[in-house]
Amino acid sequence: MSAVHPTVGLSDHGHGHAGHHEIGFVGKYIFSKDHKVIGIQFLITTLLMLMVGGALALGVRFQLAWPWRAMPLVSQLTGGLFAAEGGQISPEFYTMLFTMHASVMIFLVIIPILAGAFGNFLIPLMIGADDMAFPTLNMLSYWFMWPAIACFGMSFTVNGLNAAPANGWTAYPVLSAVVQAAPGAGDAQTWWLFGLTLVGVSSMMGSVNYMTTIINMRAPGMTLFRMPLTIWSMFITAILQAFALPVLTAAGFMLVAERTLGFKFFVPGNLLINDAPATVGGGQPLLWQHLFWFYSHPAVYIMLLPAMGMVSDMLAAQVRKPIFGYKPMVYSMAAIAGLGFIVWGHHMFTSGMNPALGMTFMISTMMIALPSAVKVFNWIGTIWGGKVQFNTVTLNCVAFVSMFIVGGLSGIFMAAVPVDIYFHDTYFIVAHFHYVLFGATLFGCFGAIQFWYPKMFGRMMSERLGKLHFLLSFIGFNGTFFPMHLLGIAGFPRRYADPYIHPYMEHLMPINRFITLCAILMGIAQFILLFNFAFSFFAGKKAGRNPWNANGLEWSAPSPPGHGNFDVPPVCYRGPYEYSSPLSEGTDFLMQTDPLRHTGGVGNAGDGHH
Amino acid sequence: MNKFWPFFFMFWPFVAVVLFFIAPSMGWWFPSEAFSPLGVQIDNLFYLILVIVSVTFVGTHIGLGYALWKGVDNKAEKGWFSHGSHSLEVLWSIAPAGILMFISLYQLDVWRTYRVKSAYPKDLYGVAEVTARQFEWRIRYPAPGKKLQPTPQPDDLYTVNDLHVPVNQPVLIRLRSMDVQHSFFVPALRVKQDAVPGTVIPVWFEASKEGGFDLTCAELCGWGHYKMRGRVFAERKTEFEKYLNTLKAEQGFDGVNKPSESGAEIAKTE
Amino acid sequence: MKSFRRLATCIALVIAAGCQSERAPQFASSQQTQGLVKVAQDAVNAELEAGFGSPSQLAAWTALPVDFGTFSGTVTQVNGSTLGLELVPESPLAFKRRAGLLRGSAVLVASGANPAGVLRAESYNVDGKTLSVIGDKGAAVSDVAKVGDKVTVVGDTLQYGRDLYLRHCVHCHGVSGDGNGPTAKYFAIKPRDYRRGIFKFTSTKPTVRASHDDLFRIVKLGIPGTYMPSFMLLADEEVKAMVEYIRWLAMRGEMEGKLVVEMNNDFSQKAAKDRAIAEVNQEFENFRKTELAGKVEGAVGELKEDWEASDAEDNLVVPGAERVASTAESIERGRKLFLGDKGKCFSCHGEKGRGNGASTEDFNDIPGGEPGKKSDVPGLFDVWGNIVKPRDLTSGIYRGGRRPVDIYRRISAGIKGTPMQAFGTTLKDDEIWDLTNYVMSLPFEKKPKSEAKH
Amino acid sequence: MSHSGTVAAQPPVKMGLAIPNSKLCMWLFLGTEIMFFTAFIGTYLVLRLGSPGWPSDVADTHINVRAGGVNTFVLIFSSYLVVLAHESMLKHQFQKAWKLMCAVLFFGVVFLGIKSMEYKGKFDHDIVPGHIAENDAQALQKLVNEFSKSRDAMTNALITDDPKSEKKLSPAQKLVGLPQLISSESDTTKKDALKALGELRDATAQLKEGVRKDTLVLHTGTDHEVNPDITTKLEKFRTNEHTARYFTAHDPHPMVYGNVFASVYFLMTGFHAIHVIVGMILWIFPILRGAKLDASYTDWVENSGLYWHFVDLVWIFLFPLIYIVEFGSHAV
Repeated sequence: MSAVHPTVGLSDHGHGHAGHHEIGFVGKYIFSKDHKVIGIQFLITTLLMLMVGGALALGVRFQLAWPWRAMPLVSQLTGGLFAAEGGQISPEFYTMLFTMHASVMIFLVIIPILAGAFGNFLIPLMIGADDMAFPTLNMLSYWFMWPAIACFGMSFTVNGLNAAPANGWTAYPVLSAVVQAAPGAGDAQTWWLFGLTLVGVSSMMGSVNYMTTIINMRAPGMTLFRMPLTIWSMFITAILQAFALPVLTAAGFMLVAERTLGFKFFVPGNLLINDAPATVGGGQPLLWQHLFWFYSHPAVYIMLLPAMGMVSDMLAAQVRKPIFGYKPMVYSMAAIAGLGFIVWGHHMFTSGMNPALGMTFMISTMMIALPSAVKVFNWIGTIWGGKVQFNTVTLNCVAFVSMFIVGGLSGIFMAAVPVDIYFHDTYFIVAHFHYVLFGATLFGCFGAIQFWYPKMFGRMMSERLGKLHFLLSFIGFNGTFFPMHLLGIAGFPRRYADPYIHPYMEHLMPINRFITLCAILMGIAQFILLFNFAFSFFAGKKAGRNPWNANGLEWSAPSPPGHGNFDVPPVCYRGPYEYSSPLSEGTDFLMQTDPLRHTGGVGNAGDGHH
Repeated sequence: MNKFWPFFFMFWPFVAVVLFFIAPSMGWWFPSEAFSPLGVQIDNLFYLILVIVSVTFVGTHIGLGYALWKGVDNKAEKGWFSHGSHSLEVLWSIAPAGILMFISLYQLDVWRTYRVKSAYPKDLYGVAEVTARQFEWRIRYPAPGKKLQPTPQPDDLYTVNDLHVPVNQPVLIRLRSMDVQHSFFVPALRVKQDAVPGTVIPVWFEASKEGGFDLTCAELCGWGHYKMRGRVFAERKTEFEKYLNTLKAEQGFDGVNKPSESGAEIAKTE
Repeated sequence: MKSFRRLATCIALVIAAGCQSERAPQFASSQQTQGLVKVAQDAVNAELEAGFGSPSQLAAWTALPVDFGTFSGTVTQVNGSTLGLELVPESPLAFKRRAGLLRGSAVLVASGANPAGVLRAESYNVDGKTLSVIGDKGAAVSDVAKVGDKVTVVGDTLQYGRDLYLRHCVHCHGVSGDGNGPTAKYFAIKPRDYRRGIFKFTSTKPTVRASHDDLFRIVKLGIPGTYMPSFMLLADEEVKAMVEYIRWLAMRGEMEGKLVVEMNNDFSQKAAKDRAIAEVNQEFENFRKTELAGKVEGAVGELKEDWEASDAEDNLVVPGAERVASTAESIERGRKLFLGDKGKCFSCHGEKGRGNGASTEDFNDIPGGEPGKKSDVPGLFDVWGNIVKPRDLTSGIYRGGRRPVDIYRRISAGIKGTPMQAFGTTLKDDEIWDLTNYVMSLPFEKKPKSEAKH
Repeated sequence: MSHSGTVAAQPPVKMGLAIPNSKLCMWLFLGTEIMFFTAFIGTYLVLRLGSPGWPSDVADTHINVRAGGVNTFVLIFSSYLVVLAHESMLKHQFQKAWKLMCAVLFFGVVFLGIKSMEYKGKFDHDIVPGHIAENDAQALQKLVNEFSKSRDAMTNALITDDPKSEKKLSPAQKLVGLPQLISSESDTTKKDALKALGELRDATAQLKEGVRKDTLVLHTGTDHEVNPDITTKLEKFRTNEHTARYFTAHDPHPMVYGNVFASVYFLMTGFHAIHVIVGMILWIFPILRGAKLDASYTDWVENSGLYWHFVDLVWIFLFPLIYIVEFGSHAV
């Protein structure tokens, strides 16, 4: 088999060896079964949803900074469209805002941008497959997103255009199970649950597909420990998704049945709600919390691990160094995933659970900080002694590490049960999970967009705009979320429409105004990203096959890869991080596809044995 | 200019730490010192973790920044070709593990006192039943001199949002919910416990200072979640008894024998 | 750097847009008003606007028995549109809290013996003791106020109440107090519509309005069993201001209602259906010129009388005798009364007091509807047209309070606006107390065996 | 992978497991399915162990152990046939495989048939989530409601609105004029029917009053027999030719924690039944090939077989859990 050094010899816009099928526009770009198109579809959809979720968040922030003032834009849309009188919002509208913000961000942005967009685009390319194992299933996984989006949107429009689920994204019963308990949540909550189920179906289809592809469709020579960390993280994420998500889906079915068909699972008897007859049945509200967090805690890692993997890949390429401790990185991700299944109870320390159970969950939660710490040290170790080039990708990756440190460390407060008693459901926790989910994951994604954009569209994104976007995002982000730690310490609870009616929080209004201004800054910064994304598609500098001089298999394919991905069936000879290898001559990288005819002593160090 | 970014990443943790230092003087800190023995322990634990975390935070960022600083400067033709170090991995697995285990074990005692029934203080005084509902706290005291019963009694005393407890005395409340899930949160006493519908959860706490402390709801309970402001008044035993007697007189008022009409007596604030 | 400046401009623009887009809340016309012909509607709205203003620019109709809140002072200097002011009496603390709320308050200026004019307050600087004002309808400040004049600022309590109301109450009770705020539509039990001036749980005689204390108590303690929460979180001073605003809103609603009643016969759209509109307009013009002022005056007089009466000592329902001890005998007597013909309590509250009496199944009159016309659905109606369930007395939830005197008053004076009648005239004091004792014992009756879980 | 470090040896062409993608995917999918049913089973255990008292008396729950047992056997046997079908496919005995698959489909139908008979038994006794009275008071209230509903249905059917009047009358308003209607009616059958309606109305009113005044008891005697007054009434209207059509009241039947029980019962068996149906749809594809069935369907048969075994396995968990196991009269 002949392998050709990818930077020479072949045209940049080759079509794959699988040849052409004549497929029309619809087949090629809309109902496409090509993993790359599906990945890009996911990416664009999630970026749009990011803006929607961000707008909802700004609504929340506006109310906290200027309570009961007419919201910009929203108040223009009144006249019955939103629950508002005289331009001011009503408290249940506030609950809808934060509920939908969380739902959109978690289910329609973070999860699909990682697994859906990057997972789809990168997995076959990085393992040297021509497509996913089941392209049709893959297409369906994307097209199940839209009914889900429609259901979420529907939940905003049923009940007379001014209702949405108002129970928080956690949808704790009894509030979410008894229709009379939460204003506006009538049909909306049920639609929301349908949307949740559809997202679940989409993710489930994706995850079994990813697992099959990664297990069975690797290129020759791509052993498990030669897989890039991105692939490892996607694999572990897929496992988490496949085995945690069904539990939430099951719980969702139960809640729908409870709301609509009179089934009884979560509502205890003899509750008096909104003058309705006393409830019957012997359900248990905590049951939902257990089922919900059994999924939603692993989901936190679903929302993080792929970013960790991608950052590892990007960081190694940008600092021109092998990743420090490849196998510990893999094992720590596996450990995070494994432990992730047994820590869900730490969301419920104040729920009155058995104290012994609390201790168990507390220790397992503490232990999950350990692999996270190992990963952080390994990233720093990777940077150590490298040749750092500060482009947008590096900046976002370093921001990822930095933000992840903050998010991880603030998690220790919550893991310590007695301290969590105080911090539970305050802004401290809001700060914590935004540092992990936004700070870490989204900065990782921003980097990844910049890094793999040339592979997606064959053009580079603008560095200047990228850096501006990074700087504004970073400042806006920290200005928004860092002060929230202080709010949390001051006992500022989550989900309060008007916290200032409590005198002990009155003096926190200025800090909230500052936060809101920073949030607006951050929101504006995202338009730069969108602009850069669209602008570079037409005007970006043309990228060759391997603009970053990176090692992975995907860089040996044309940019953008044609149908079937590789013009030369790739063969993998080594691990993915052989940067600055003494074996490479004249360059500081050694691609996985490079058969390397010279002899040398160090050999397969890239397999990660050390 | 190349040094700007390492500096940028090293600089912001210092801003963060400085912010934490000035926060107390700006009033952005705990609403008050913890006025309960358990609360003091919780605070101490918080400060301990804060110190550990801050050192780690600053340390890792200095490491990160320094690595970047050196990396930008790296004049070598290639980077340092290293796949890692086994001993370093072991070191930085064991060190955090030790610290984390220390934190876990160190706090167990507080948690035990807070939640494990057998570790509750001996002289717990069952003060009232607090029933959370959308969007207020309904409180039921036993008649003066009587014990709190699990079911309502004809001579029970009722009020709303104002919970009076004797100071320097571990007290127990029975926490219930009439409709959805709520959470009983007194920031100044560092007490928080969810009120789960269908169950009665005993909560104990001890206020070590006289005064009124804010009581809020910390679990989303519907549109009026933010409205659930109550107060916990800790007062001397005699005053507490006097309050119960006032309440009793007020509650037994038949329009003839007691002149007070405005409700101002039980509706007292500040 | 340039981009930063641009960004700052952007943020400023967004915020400015936010401020400009603020739509001031408006009072809504009642349905009855909307049933009038256009000119009549306009006249009603004009009268209301003149007397009560709008939510953002309240008017203090001093003829009404409302404590609008006043502060007096002497002008020490006039500097453009700013008056130096020496407050009498000096009560800085209370004033400080409300100083920011002065915008729009009427500033009455008295020069010597004769009132010189009216200014509008803009803001008050507590430390500098200066009051910023603007002249009414563009008049120059210095023409109106001179050094040494006595100045009275009217309406700060009302505005304080308004601000609290717009923060705490409006999303259920609505801007005009019609009980129809955005959140209200989700409630099984509708928030009170103040516009009839009727409040359910009072300490006053059956025909009398609610007293200050009653409203204070309800706001402060909430109504158990409904979505009306306790506002114990507010200070007494705040609740008092809020109550004042609620009374004012009620009076506004009543005034509207009274005016509509005056015009309804001749100038409703229904009455004018078959007539030429010009003719009706002409007729209304005559009415407006000749009669309207008198009608308004009459309405004000009635309002004043009604609302002043509500606070009169002798309109309070005071039991004529002490509570009869709650003995088994008393309870038994109460039970007999409950089931007897004299009170017929059981007909609504049910034989076991569960609120499921036979009349809840009957077709009853709708109050205010055509006389003798029964409703289509079974049940008891209140004057607002909602079905009301008689209280389940075994639940231990008492909406109007659980003191013996509260129960006494419910029985003696009834619940206003609902089918719960006043029995003060038919039952003797002792009998009411027996009934009270029986009612209060109901939650503690041993549950019948059939209800215990087996 | 080698450690020699010279020219890298050509790696094997096929990486991963030596099974087809589809089979691997099916296994993984079954893994997710296991978690799905684990959630249900967990819910069941939590609710059952967390409830002081659980309806386990067959007389209450109308659980049909025998039907469940037969169904277990049906599924196990069909699983065996699936194995045979796959064997035949491998041996290229396609017609034999086709017959076996038809048999599997048939047993699927049998399973669902028995299942729906069980469901019907539940519906007949109104053992439906949200409908079950948990104590005597609720049972009586439910009885009253059912009587009223039957009465209203019958009223609406017998007494039509006056076509001239625009207004629609409610059943209760119509009933006001019943005596006149009876006296003016000439058709004897109609007259009898109206009289029966009158009786039903009176019986309903009586029951209602009994409940209101708390004079009506559901259970009498030491053994808690149902009040004969109630049973005779029920019997009367069920057998009366005029009322039977409209009469929908069930025997009053309080069941502590009955709603939760019925919820988990229908949830678990319902989702299992959905899985059986999906499995049957999977079998339909090769069966439709008929005589054209060929080796290209071997993988399909194998994967569907895996799924079918899984469905079988789930039932083997559900059957003892729901039908047989007693957790003791008072679990924690």
